[in-house]
Amino acid sequence: MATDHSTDDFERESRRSGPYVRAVRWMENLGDAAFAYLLLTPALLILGVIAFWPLIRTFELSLHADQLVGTGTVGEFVGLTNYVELLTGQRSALLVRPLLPTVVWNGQFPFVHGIANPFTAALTVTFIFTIVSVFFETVIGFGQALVLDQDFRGRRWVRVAIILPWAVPIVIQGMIFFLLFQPNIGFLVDPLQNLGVFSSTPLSNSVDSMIILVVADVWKTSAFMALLILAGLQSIDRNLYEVARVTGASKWQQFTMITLPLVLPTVLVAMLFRTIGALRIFGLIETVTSCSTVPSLSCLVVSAFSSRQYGTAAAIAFITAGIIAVAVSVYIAKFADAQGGGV
Amino acid sequence: MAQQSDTVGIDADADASKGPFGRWVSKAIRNPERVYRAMFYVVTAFFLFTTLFPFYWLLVLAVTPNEAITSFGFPPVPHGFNPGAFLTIFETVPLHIYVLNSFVLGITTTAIVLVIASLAGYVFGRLDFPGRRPLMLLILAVSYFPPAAFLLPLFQLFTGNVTVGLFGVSVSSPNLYNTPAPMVMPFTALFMPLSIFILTTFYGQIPDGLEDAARIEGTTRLGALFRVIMPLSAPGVATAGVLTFISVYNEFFFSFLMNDGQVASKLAQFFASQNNWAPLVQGILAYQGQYSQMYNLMAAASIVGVLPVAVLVVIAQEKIVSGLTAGALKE
Amino acid sequence: TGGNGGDSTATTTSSGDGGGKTTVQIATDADLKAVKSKFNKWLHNAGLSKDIEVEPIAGSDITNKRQNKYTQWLSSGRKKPSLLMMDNGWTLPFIVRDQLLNLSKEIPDTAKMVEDEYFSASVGTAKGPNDDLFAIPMYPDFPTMQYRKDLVQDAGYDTSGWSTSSMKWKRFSKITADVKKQSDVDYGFTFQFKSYAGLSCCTFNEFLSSYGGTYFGGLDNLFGPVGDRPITVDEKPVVDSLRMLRTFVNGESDKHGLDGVTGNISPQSVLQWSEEPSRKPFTNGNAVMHRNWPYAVNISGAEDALGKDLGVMPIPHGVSPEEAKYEGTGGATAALGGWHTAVNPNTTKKEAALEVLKAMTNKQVQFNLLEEIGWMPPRPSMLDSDTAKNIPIMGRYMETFRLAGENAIPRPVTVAWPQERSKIAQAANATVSGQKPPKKAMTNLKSTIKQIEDSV
Amino acid sequence: MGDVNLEDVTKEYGDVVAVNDMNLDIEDGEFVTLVGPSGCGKSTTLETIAGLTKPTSGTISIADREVTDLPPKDRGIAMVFQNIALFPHMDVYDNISFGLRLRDYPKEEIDRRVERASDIVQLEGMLDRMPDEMSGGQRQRVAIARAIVREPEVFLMDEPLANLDAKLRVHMRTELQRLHKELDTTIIYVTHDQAEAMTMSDRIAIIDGGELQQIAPPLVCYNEPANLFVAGFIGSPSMNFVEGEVTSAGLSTPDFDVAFDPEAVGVEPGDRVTLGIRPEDVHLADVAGQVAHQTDPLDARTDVLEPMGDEIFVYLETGETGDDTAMGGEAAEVDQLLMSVDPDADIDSDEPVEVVFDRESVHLFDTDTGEAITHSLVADEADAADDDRATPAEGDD
Amino acid sequence: MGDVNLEDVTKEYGDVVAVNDMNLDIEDGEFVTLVGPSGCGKSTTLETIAGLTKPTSGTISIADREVTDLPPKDRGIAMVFQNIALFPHMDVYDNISFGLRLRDYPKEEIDRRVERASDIVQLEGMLDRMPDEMSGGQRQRVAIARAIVREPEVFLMDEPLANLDAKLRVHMRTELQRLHKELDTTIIYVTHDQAEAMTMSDRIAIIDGGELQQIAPPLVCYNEPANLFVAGFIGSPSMNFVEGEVTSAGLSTPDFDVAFDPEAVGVEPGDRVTLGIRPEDVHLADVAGQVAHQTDPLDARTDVLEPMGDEIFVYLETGETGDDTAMGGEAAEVDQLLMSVDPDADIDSDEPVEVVFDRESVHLFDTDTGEAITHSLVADEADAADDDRATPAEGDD
Ligand SMILES: Nc1ncnc2c1ncn2[C@@H]1O[C@H](COP(=O)(O)OP(=O)(O)OP(=O)(O)O)[C@@H](O)[C@H]1O
Ligand SMILES: Nc1ncnc2c1ncn2[C@@H]1O[C@H](COP(=O)(O)OP(=O)(O)OP(=O)(O)O)[C@@H](O)[C@H]1O
Ligand SMILES: [Mg+2]
Ligand SMILES: [Mg+2]
Repeated sequence: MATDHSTDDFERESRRSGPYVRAVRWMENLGDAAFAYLLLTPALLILGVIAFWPLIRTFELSLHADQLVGTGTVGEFVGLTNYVELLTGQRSALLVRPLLPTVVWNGQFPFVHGIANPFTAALTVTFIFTIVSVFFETVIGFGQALVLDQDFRGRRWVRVAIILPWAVPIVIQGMIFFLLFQPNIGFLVDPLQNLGVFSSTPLSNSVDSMIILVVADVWKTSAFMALLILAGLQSIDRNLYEVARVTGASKWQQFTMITLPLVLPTVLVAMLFRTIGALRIFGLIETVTSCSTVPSLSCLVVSAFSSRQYGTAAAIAFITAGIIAVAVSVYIAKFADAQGGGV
Repeated sequence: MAQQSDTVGIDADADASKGPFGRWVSKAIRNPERVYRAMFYVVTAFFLFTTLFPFYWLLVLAVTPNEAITSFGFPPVPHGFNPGAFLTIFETVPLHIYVLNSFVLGITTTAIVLVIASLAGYVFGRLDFPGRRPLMLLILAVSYFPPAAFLLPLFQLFTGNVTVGLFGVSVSSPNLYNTPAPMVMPFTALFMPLSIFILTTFYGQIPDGLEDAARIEGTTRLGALFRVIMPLSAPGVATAGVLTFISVYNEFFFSFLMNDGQVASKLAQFFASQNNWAPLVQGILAYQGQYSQMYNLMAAASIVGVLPVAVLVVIAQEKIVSGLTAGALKE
Repeated sequence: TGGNGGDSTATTTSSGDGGGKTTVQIATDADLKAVKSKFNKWLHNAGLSKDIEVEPIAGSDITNKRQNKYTQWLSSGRKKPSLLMMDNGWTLPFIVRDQLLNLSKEIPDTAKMVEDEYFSASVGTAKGPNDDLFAIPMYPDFPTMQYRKDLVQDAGYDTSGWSTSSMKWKRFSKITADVKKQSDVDYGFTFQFKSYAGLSCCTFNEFLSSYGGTYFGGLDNLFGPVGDRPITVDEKPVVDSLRMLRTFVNGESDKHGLDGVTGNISPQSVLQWSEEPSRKPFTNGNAVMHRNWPYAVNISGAEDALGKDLGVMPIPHGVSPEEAKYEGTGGATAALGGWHTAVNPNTTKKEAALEVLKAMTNKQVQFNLLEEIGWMPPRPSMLDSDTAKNIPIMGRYMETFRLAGENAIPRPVTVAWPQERSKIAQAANATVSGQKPPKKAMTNLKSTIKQIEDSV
Repeated sequence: MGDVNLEDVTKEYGDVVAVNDMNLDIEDGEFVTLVGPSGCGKSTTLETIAGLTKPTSGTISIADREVTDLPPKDRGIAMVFQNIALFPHMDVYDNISFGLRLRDYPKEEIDRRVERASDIVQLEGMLDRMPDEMSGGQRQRVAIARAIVREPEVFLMDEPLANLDAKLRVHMRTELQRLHKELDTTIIYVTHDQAEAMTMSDRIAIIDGGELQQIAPPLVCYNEPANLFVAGFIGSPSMNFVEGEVTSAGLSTPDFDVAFDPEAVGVEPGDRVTLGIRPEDVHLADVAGQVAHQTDPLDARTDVLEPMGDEIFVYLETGETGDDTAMGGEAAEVDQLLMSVDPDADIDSDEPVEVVFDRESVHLFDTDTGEAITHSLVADEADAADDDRATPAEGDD
Repeated sequence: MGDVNLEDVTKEYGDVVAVNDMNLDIEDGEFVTLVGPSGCGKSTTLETIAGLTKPTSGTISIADREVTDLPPKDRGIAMVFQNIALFPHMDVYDNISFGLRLRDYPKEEIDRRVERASDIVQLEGMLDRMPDEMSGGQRQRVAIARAIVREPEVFLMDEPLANLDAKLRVHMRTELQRLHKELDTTIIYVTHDQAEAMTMSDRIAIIDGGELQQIAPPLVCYNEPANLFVAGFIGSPSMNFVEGEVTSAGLSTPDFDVAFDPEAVGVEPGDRVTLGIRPEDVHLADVAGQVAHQTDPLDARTDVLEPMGDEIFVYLETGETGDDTAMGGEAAEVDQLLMSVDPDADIDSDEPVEVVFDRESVHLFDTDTGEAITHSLVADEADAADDDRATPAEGDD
């Protein structure tokens, strides 16, 4: 180990110089806060240009009247009028408020009975869809992750199979379920109708369509849950299970007392993002049924956008974001708990 | 507990009757592992069936001639057999180029997202600083908005219609339409929050001792991130990567609006950059006519399009369950 | 008067790129793109300068998507593509936003020729408020009633003359029910009544027009003025057409049905069907009557499908044109579909683009397109020609197409239409599905539409 | 109730044989310590007993029940892990009470036991700390508390005091011993601390390379090591070994001779034998008055002195030449002897001294097999003396 | 080059003061050991030196350079962590060579050094094992190898031998000492093993509750502890303490009196003083011939005997009544004395004996402040004797 002091750390360090080394030194000496902001710069930069700046522009749009004729994008500045009129129902006629009210008259959707404001209707539809599908996704995704976490022959392929639905483009996912429930093509319509579960045209019945949408969504996005939760499971120190086993924990107790609390942050992240995704559901609705059967919040945004009601559309987008923000804050609070005061 | 005594009851009955099931049950009671195992296989089979059945349906659609896609019974079997659809899809449009484009977009986006999100995940997961929570919420807020909310300004930005006054000189944004940039950048911005959150939770769980050890050994803080924390969070990083890639692969909003749908028709042209970077989703929809929907071709194209991702999943899942199984995160 | 038109500016074309080739992009669909080189040859044969090359770009075939994309392109002032193929259903919004080149100003002669010779309904959807032409129809599209000639004849009906004269719905329903009973098909009359854009613009529009009804009073109100026109969806003809559909679907016992028509000829599924799902059973021989666009004729008439057993006739009617309150309604009606070509005002290759546009009005080019990709020629006269009649399959039914074209009713496209069409679709779909009584539904619809009209 | 039996237990990890054909009979209520060099298989042995790892072959019984295939939770054991393994998401209270909560003990009972246990390990004020807010020793004490709170039949403890300071170790030792008595449990204990092994155990099991070398009460291991390995392993500093050959007059080593009657100890002239003598049984010839049976004095030279506070270690050079090549591999040790003397002893480094061995404590081993031949050269009394010396150990438990 | 200075360093974690106003001057090439009870702040001190945690206040210099704000990698240190902290995703070779690879050493150089280091820690055949395939001790050795392979100016070692058996510890101690000499590095070492602290260190720093109590060569700490805490902490088993009051004739405790001249040691009658005497300085009156200065014999009764192999610990009861309440809290200890005797001593449990103290080794402490007053009652010679006894330690380095 020849006391070759030329290879000494100190000397090696001091021999190096130049801008790179100086930059590294500078970074290392930053306080926690400064270092944090430095590392966040790239993320904030790209989000600034690609996300925040457009949002500000769009917010500007939302303060202007729609302009359907003429060259401009939007009309004159109207302040918060768009928001006020949307929330008070004065824009109802302009929004997709498709089949829901008819269903209401049928008494099939008792909890949205008499909702005349399409905004409230969209909110109801979106919330119901979100709650039901996120619930099933989480439960099923967790189950799948637990299966994938086991050691058995062929698990590699089972894993692939379970994750695969997530890789299916929404258009195709939509096509698959559209064709499954299309009368005279799908083989599921008749039996389900005979069982009294579905009507003869499930894709134009709001309640049936909601169920189909939930099934389609759960089929695809359980894989998302499974993937994330699996990663979370894999990161748990296996020693803890040894301790638990010796201490006398049954499988179930190991699950509730160790696995669950330790993957909870991951599960919450997954649920958080699935909730956000479900609250913005649009593509699936468009491809499986239509926005007029199951009008969601995003349906309103997109239909307003594509009919060039930019002011209205922008306002709905911001209201939607506001609603999502409220839903998300629930998770954030939970998440902070699970992380031990983190976030 | 109650359940257990139930099964014991069954055990007694079954043993008396000595049926094969009874024998199995009594064996199972003595060795509960068998029950777990059996339950496990049942559950696995159930999951396999439910996830794979729609794929089978896709296959049925793909090999059934478009005209015959009607009145399937249960279980659905192909009406006629026309594997030619898998060739037709390549004749009609250069599907492989669309797939290639999607891969380029996906990989580029994933790489950028993983690097930037790792930095952010490190910051949020391991550093304590004022403004941490508000910043996290700000980043998350990006994902609250329907994609449509970004479109108008971004489109103007990427088609060279935004001018910025800089030091008295007004610079207009470059026209990037039909290049990967106007897709990769929004993808990055839209999918990054998820990765940041995933990596934050994973990086936050790495014991401090390991980062300390790396820093003592001579890494910088960033060095410790890339040499120790990231490899140790391999399941999380791989998951974030796979999710980002798949999201890009399936994205259909900016994928439609940031290019004119054209692709190189041959590989040679692809490399000669005669390519407008339309991704797979555009390719699949190319089989959709004003009135006629070539369901069989769309299904075949989907199967072909999903295959590369399946390969990717096979590779990535190794990382997700990598050699950390035995030790995970002990120090 | 030939396709070369009267304009003699053809020689000025090569001004653009210093003698080199000028490539003009045209946003179109995959069909045209597939024949790209032939298309160029046809155009050059029609007198287009050889220096000009046309490059078709295939856009989405989903019409809404194409519209959204164009909206992006034109709103952001993109210079390419120079030419845009536009659905006649949504050309008008671009016109009123000044996002298309005024062709009456740029190539007045061609514009004049088009107004004179083309299907007038088509031309109507390409004109601005001041009657200037902003786009040139490329091909029109109009639905017909397609039927199983063999079954109908087997049931003892004489179909001669059906191809050019429209029958009453009453008779139609009776025959359909009868033929269905006599043969072993599952469906009688199939059509599209899913709650989607095609219901408002076309299927329902046809049904109600055939009873002499309209959405907005006289046909001259179709394109406006929004807010200043009557809303007539609650009038009897409209309600009657819905009642008839209820009988078709629910049977004669439906208390909101229409007396006199025969019931139970259409399945519930029509409420969930758009074009393709509805066509499949018919093409497979499992339905007697089927309402659809010409493309379906091309498919069902193929030898391996129905072949010559396919019959085509105009859409039946409820009242005759004379009985109808509004000019242009009643009798056989056909919703007008089809596509135009317009010029991007921001293009840097305006001259070349206009040259291409002119060459595309050439009759031979249009015949070529008919032959190669089934695009119906935009001039009624051409449908009579032998060339047209000799086209395989489609050629057999040219007479009917021509009649349909002449009776075509344009969709009421205004800036308010996108909202209105979804409301109409819902209301009509919900009515036929039995969820709302027709009259009440239409009264509600009227007030909704009123709000929309007022808000614009 | 709590007896533990290992029968022919072998555990292999791929090529590595961690435990090799281990047979252990541990009686109910016994306190057995496993010792041995790092990597010899102590932890693995505990893990097979706990059921955390299935032996490659062999059977394990606890309380006369075969448990080889039983899951850990049904074996009635508690364990302190070498790597501590606290639950990172639980505070100290939750960590300690984990096992009790699993079994739905009433809240008051849990509180009472946790308080008691945290008292024993002196962690009273820290019940709401998280593991990562504690020092190494504090974490280890939590791990101990987590085990003792359960009061099981059998305790397995893997170096539970490794991170504690001397004071606390002594305290913890006493507490563990008291617990052992009080609960009347079986304890299987791994430690690398000789004092711990000596003072706490009923028996010590010495393991090397996965094989059991000897299992016996501490003083028996100390005074009558079964083989060279045990002799060298037990005792710190360790026993001096000198290789030699038996002559008719006793043993002849390169540096000195020791006289005895070969027949009396059962060796024959010509046998290759290793002599073992502990540092405290080497005495300076001039103060060796108390030693009853001495060998002939031999000349040596002090080398390094290592003062330890209550004693001084003296390294002696006995060889005349310092020629290392004389006897091959082990030669370097041959001419060095370690002696332990009183701190008051009048001795200096690098000076000539005369030393004697206590004949009662001279061990002979078969050089080839390593097996012990005798533990005393006072032939007639050998057995008697040994018995005497073992007595205190037995009186101890 | 490698001197380390801590000036007024304080580290607080919320309410917990882990290190309190610490001042340490460690010279280049010195081997300093930090000892103290669990949770006293040893690891935290090392972490502040390493730069892993920023002190709440105070400055740290290494090699005369202030490094308080320098990142760990620029401080020229290597560290062995108490929790070992191997990189679980790297095999042994990669773990050991991590620091060298970071610095782009040539492959051969890395190989050479890794081989050398793994040799020292006796892990030769295991370079391609993963950490979770190793025993606790083996992992700890990898951690040591990872540090020594870097040959830095300053080593920080936090209980690096805690999981090793006696044999290996001795080996590693020697190797570390050799390394220390060879590389001429500064080593700051945390251990809870007294023998280690005693034999290896140039100086020992005793810490309690985050505060430095004494820093001095080992024997000075042993023989002249600065205060009650140090006296009780250093030495195993620890010093006996008896509280009492100074009278004009010496010290009076509830159970016995010790005669001395208060003036000579600098106390006044009426002072509350604690007497300290180590177990090995308590002798049986009848065999105390060697002890030059004895106290008057006092009557006691043997309680428990703890045979340790090379010595026997005897617990003595000195009080006549066993009445615990006499002096309040600490009373229970007052009437128990620990004595260490030769294993050959003729002694039995539960019998009356007479014992004497060695006056040269009687320590007196101020009961209230805990500060030491004197370390010998042989007034005149006190200083001289102390100097004598310190000598060997100084000769050691
Ligand atoms: N992150 C933390 N948050 C709160 N308190 C802490 C934290 N880290 C250490 N402490 C406390 O600081 C004190 C000193 O801890 P330190 O780790 O330095 O002890 P130590 O001397 O190394 O002990 P041991 O010998 O047990 O390892 C302890 O009381 C500990 O509980
Ligand atoms: N999972 C494994 N894979 C391969 N070898 C292993 C594994 N676990 C342990 N070993 C090996 O088995 C042997 C016994 O290990 P064990 O942990 O029982 O040792 P130990 O006696 O507890 O040592 P220590 O005192 O160092 O903790 C060691 O050589 C170790 O390297
Ligand atoms: Mg071990
Ligand atoms: Mg510590």
